[in-house]
Amino acid sequence: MTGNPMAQAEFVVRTIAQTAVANEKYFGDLDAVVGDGDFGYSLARGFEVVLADWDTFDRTDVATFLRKIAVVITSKVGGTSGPLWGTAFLRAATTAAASPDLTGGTVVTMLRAAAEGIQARGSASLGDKTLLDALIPATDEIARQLELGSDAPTTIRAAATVARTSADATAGLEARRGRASYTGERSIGSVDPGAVAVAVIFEALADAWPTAS
Amino acid sequence: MTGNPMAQAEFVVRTIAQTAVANEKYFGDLDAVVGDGDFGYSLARGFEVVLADWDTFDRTDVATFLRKIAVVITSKVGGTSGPLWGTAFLRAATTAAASPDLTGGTVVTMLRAAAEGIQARGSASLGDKTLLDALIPATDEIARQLELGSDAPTTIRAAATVARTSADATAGLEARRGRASYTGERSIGSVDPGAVAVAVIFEALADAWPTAS
Amino acid sequence: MKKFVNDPRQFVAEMLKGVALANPDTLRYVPAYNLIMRADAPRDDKVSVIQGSGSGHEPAHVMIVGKGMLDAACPGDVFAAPPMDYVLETSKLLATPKGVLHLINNYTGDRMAFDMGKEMAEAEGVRIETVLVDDDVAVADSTFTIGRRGVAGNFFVIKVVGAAAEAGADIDDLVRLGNKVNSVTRTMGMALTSCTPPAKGSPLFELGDDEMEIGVGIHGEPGRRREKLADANTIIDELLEAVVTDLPYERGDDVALMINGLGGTPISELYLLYGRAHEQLAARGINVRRNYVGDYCTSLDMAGASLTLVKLDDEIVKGLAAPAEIAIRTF
Amino acid sequence: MKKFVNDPRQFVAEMLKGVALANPDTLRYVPAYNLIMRADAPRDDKVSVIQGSGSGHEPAHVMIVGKGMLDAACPGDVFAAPPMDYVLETSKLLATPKGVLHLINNYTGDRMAFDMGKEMAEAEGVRIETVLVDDDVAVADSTFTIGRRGVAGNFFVIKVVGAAAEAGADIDDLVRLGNKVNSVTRTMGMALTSCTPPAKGSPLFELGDDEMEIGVGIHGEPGRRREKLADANTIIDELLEAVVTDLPYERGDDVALMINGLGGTPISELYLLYGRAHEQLAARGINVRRNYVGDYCTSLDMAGASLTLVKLDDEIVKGLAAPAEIAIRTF
Ligand SMILES: Nc1ncnc2c1ncn2[C@@H]1O[C@H](COP(=O)(O)OP(=O)(O)O)[C@@H](O)[C@H]1O
Ligand SMILES: Nc1ncnc2c1ncn2[C@@H]1O[C@H](COP(=O)(O)OP(=O)(O)O)[C@@H](O)[C@H]1O
Ligand SMILES: [Mg+2]
Ligand SMILES: [Mg+2]
Ligand SMILES: [Mg+2]
Ligand SMILES: [Mg+2]
Repeated sequence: MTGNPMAQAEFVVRTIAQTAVANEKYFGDLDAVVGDGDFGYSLARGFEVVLADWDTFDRTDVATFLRKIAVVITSKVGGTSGPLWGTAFLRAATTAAASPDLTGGTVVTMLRAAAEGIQARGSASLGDKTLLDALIPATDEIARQLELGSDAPTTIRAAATVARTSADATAGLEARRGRASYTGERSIGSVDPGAVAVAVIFEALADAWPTAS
Repeated sequence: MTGNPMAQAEFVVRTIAQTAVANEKYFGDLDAVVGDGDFGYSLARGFEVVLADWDTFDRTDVATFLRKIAVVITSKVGGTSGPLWGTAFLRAATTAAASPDLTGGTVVTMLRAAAEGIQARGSASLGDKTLLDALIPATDEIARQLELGSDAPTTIRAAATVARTSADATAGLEARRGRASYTGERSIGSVDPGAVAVAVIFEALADAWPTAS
Repeated sequence: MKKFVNDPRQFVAEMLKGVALANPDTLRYVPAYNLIMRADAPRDDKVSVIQGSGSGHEPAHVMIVGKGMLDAACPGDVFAAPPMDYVLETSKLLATPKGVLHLINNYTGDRMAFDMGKEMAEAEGVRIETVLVDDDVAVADSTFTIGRRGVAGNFFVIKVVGAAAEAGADIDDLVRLGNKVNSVTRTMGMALTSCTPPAKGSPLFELGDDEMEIGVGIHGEPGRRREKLADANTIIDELLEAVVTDLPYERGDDVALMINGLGGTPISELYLLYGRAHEQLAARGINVRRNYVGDYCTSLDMAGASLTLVKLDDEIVKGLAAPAEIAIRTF
Repeated sequence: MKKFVNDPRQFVAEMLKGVALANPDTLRYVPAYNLIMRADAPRDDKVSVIQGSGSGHEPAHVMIVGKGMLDAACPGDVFAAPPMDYVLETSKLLATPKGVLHLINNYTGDRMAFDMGKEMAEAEGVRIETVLVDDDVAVADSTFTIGRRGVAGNFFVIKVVGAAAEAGADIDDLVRLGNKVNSVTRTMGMALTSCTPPAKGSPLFELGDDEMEIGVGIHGEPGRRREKLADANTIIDELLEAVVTDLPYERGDDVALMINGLGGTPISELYLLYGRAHEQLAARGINVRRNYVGDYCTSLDMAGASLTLVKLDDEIVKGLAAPAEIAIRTF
């Protein structure tokens, strides 16, 4: 998985989309515990459109491609996830526009931009029991692996491991954002669906990386 | 149980009332199978009033007493059972007015009058899967025992046995009257609650007879 | 039992108290006879229209008492016809020089209570006429039974008769009108779940997760047959076929279409059913001119629905379109 | 799953189609945006009032579009806020010289969709103002969360704002009025059962036969706490205490009282609850001047209820009493 930035972007987006569709029920069941159960459904319906319209997206450059994806997510995904995930893709696109080479460093900047977008849009912070609690630690781990000089497969696998550990750890948190926050202390004890989704996506990327590279 | 006709009438009515109240749930559950489940409730609410107002009924003679009971049943019991059981008591009262001595023969005539009243009021015939399918055979059995010269306990026990056998046999019939008839063939296989109630009442009378006599 | 209930024996009385408290200016409540009546009834210049039946079918009938609808309703306990003296006392209280009209759903218990109540009220000088409602096509009109049941279609009889009574029609004309509406009204219902009478505390019948009952009435009695649970379109098509072919309703007919909820079905699902029914009628060339979607005649908390068609003519449309004011309302 | 449903993904679309077919003269349906709007909107002489929110709360909000109420509703899928472009397109379609008012229940998803949609519609020249509804006292108004939820009380905001909009009020006045109604409106809900989203096919949570959830919202999310099932009076007293003491409502206050069903509760039980609530308020010296009993804002097929109080003044009463015509109706 080197060289062509567009191929890389396509691989990542396609993997995210396929993972979202494949895990509709799993993500939905997680959201049913203290939320309203629609997370898997919302995500799957949106990424289904991404897959269906796959060939139609403008591939002038990575930034344009990601912006098109962002538009689909924002306009086709309802609930809280539409605006959040749409914003994440949009911010990543903006970063990619500035550094079209898509180096490891660019990827980290894109992920940080995505997380900041989510933070701003949802007024959530680390520890509020949201997808940020998997996304931010995983991004930090990618940055750390790059500093260590690890190769791509090692880096993404390490990020997946951290994402999973962090997602599991959300079970200990009390939800402060989203539907789950209304249940107060009762949200403690179950994992955050958004954080788990981030972990599952990183794992899928790590699993698929060798064959794709 | 000889001599005083009023004591006899009181004993029978009180036993019927107590049996109806004690079997509310049982009769209701039977009515739930292919009916609407209210038979036990309706009967219990009415006979509860009979027991509560027990001392207030005019006891000038048996006919008057039974007529008062009939009024309570007719005005306090809803559903199909109110008019049917009320009519039965009223017709029995009318017979008692003509023969105030309450011999065995009078009792048979009263029961036949009651059954005819129910038949007329509900346009039901023997075999339509109603309480008549226990009441009429039991009455016939009383008449037969009187011809044989049996004493009261033997007679009532024999009537109870026939009532029970007849009630059980209603399971083989298709309902042609009442709520159960709407289910058509599906009513076959379960007993008629009204017929079972008649059997349970005769059994209670047979059980209580020696102590009361 | 997942219900809002205190002492089950007080269920009906407490519900009626709520209805009365919510409508202090327009309704009068007589607890002794479970009687809800218009505060302005009886009126010398109109026939009083009354309905009995058991409770558990709300809003029928206590919540559809009001201007242009019923003058009174005197329900029995849950699923039990009112005792005869409720009918008698209600008839006497509502007596007017123009008479009292009994609208009766065709059930043994209701008919007996109203027959006896009528006889006794007439003996006291009240003029009474009767209209029987028997719109349920699930019950084959066999000579062996008492005949078809009265179910959700009674709304249309009440509405048209109520409007005419409000306009001062004579009792004979109301009888003619009621019989006419009933004669062009057909209903078929089905259940996804059973229902739980408060006094029983458990469901009247058990239905598997993948089963449904076709042809249920409104008393929790099982239907004509149990089938494998089907999707909404299949269900509505089956109800429609049974209803349309019964009268029959034919190409070119104008109809009123009611999708009635049985008490536990949300209105979202009823509108989904409505959409399908409307389209399927259109495909048969039958024109839906008026529609009714909601809970009109329920079976406690049963999840399920019934479909009713009324063949329209000018006289019936006039009655349906006339203004009316009842206890249940949105605003 | 005991529901009337075909393909669960088409549940909302098929329901909306039913609503549209049932109201051909008064409503317009735009499938691309789940949009139900008044056929006569937008009108130059009035502000357009629109609501979003997820589906599953019917009749809120698609079935309360009409004269004197909403001009449009563009729901998302079941329990999911509408995607941003529904809000954008609806705002553009409903744009009038007097502006567009967004009424938003206070949830993260709804607020984000409406924020983004507003920004983009404003960029295209549409004037938009916003009123947030957050009447649910079950959620402690903590600075750690987004704050209280908007639940059944939104009906009153819509009714009063809708009446004023119909009468030609300016958008600033509508914002003032909406905020005022919201500020005197409080709701508390509870559930006897969970609810089943069509796409999930099973209940959102499990509740034991002898359990209930106190303080539920309208999305099947669990409540604040689980308690042993109690009788109706105990339940209503608990809801009432939470609501009354929150504003607080005080001796001598005139109020509107709503007993709202959550979708699976029959109206008989709602009136039973109403009776108790009315009496208990009277005992506190609080006067129920207007009442509302029925399904106003549901959680699919959930058995349960919420209690809402609105403190009345002349301006609010005027809005509540004004005529309105919506998709759901009895006649
Ligand atoms: N305010 C927020 N900021 C960031 N993430 C959030 C916020 N609210 C919810 N989330 C994330 O979204 C997930 C739920 O998404 P979804 O089910 O679509 O939302 P909804 O609560 O509207 O049903 C949660 O698991 C959490 O990770
Ligand atoms: N038409 C009838 N004639 C005689 N008995 C009847 C008739 N209909 C019903 N019954 C009897 O009444 C019983 C049911 O009574 P009940 O539950 O009070 O009636 P409902 O059908 O009105 O709920 C039946 O079991 C049957 O024995
Ligand atoms: Mg969710
Ligand atoms: Mg019965
Ligand atoms: Mg009955
Ligand atoms: Mg949601």
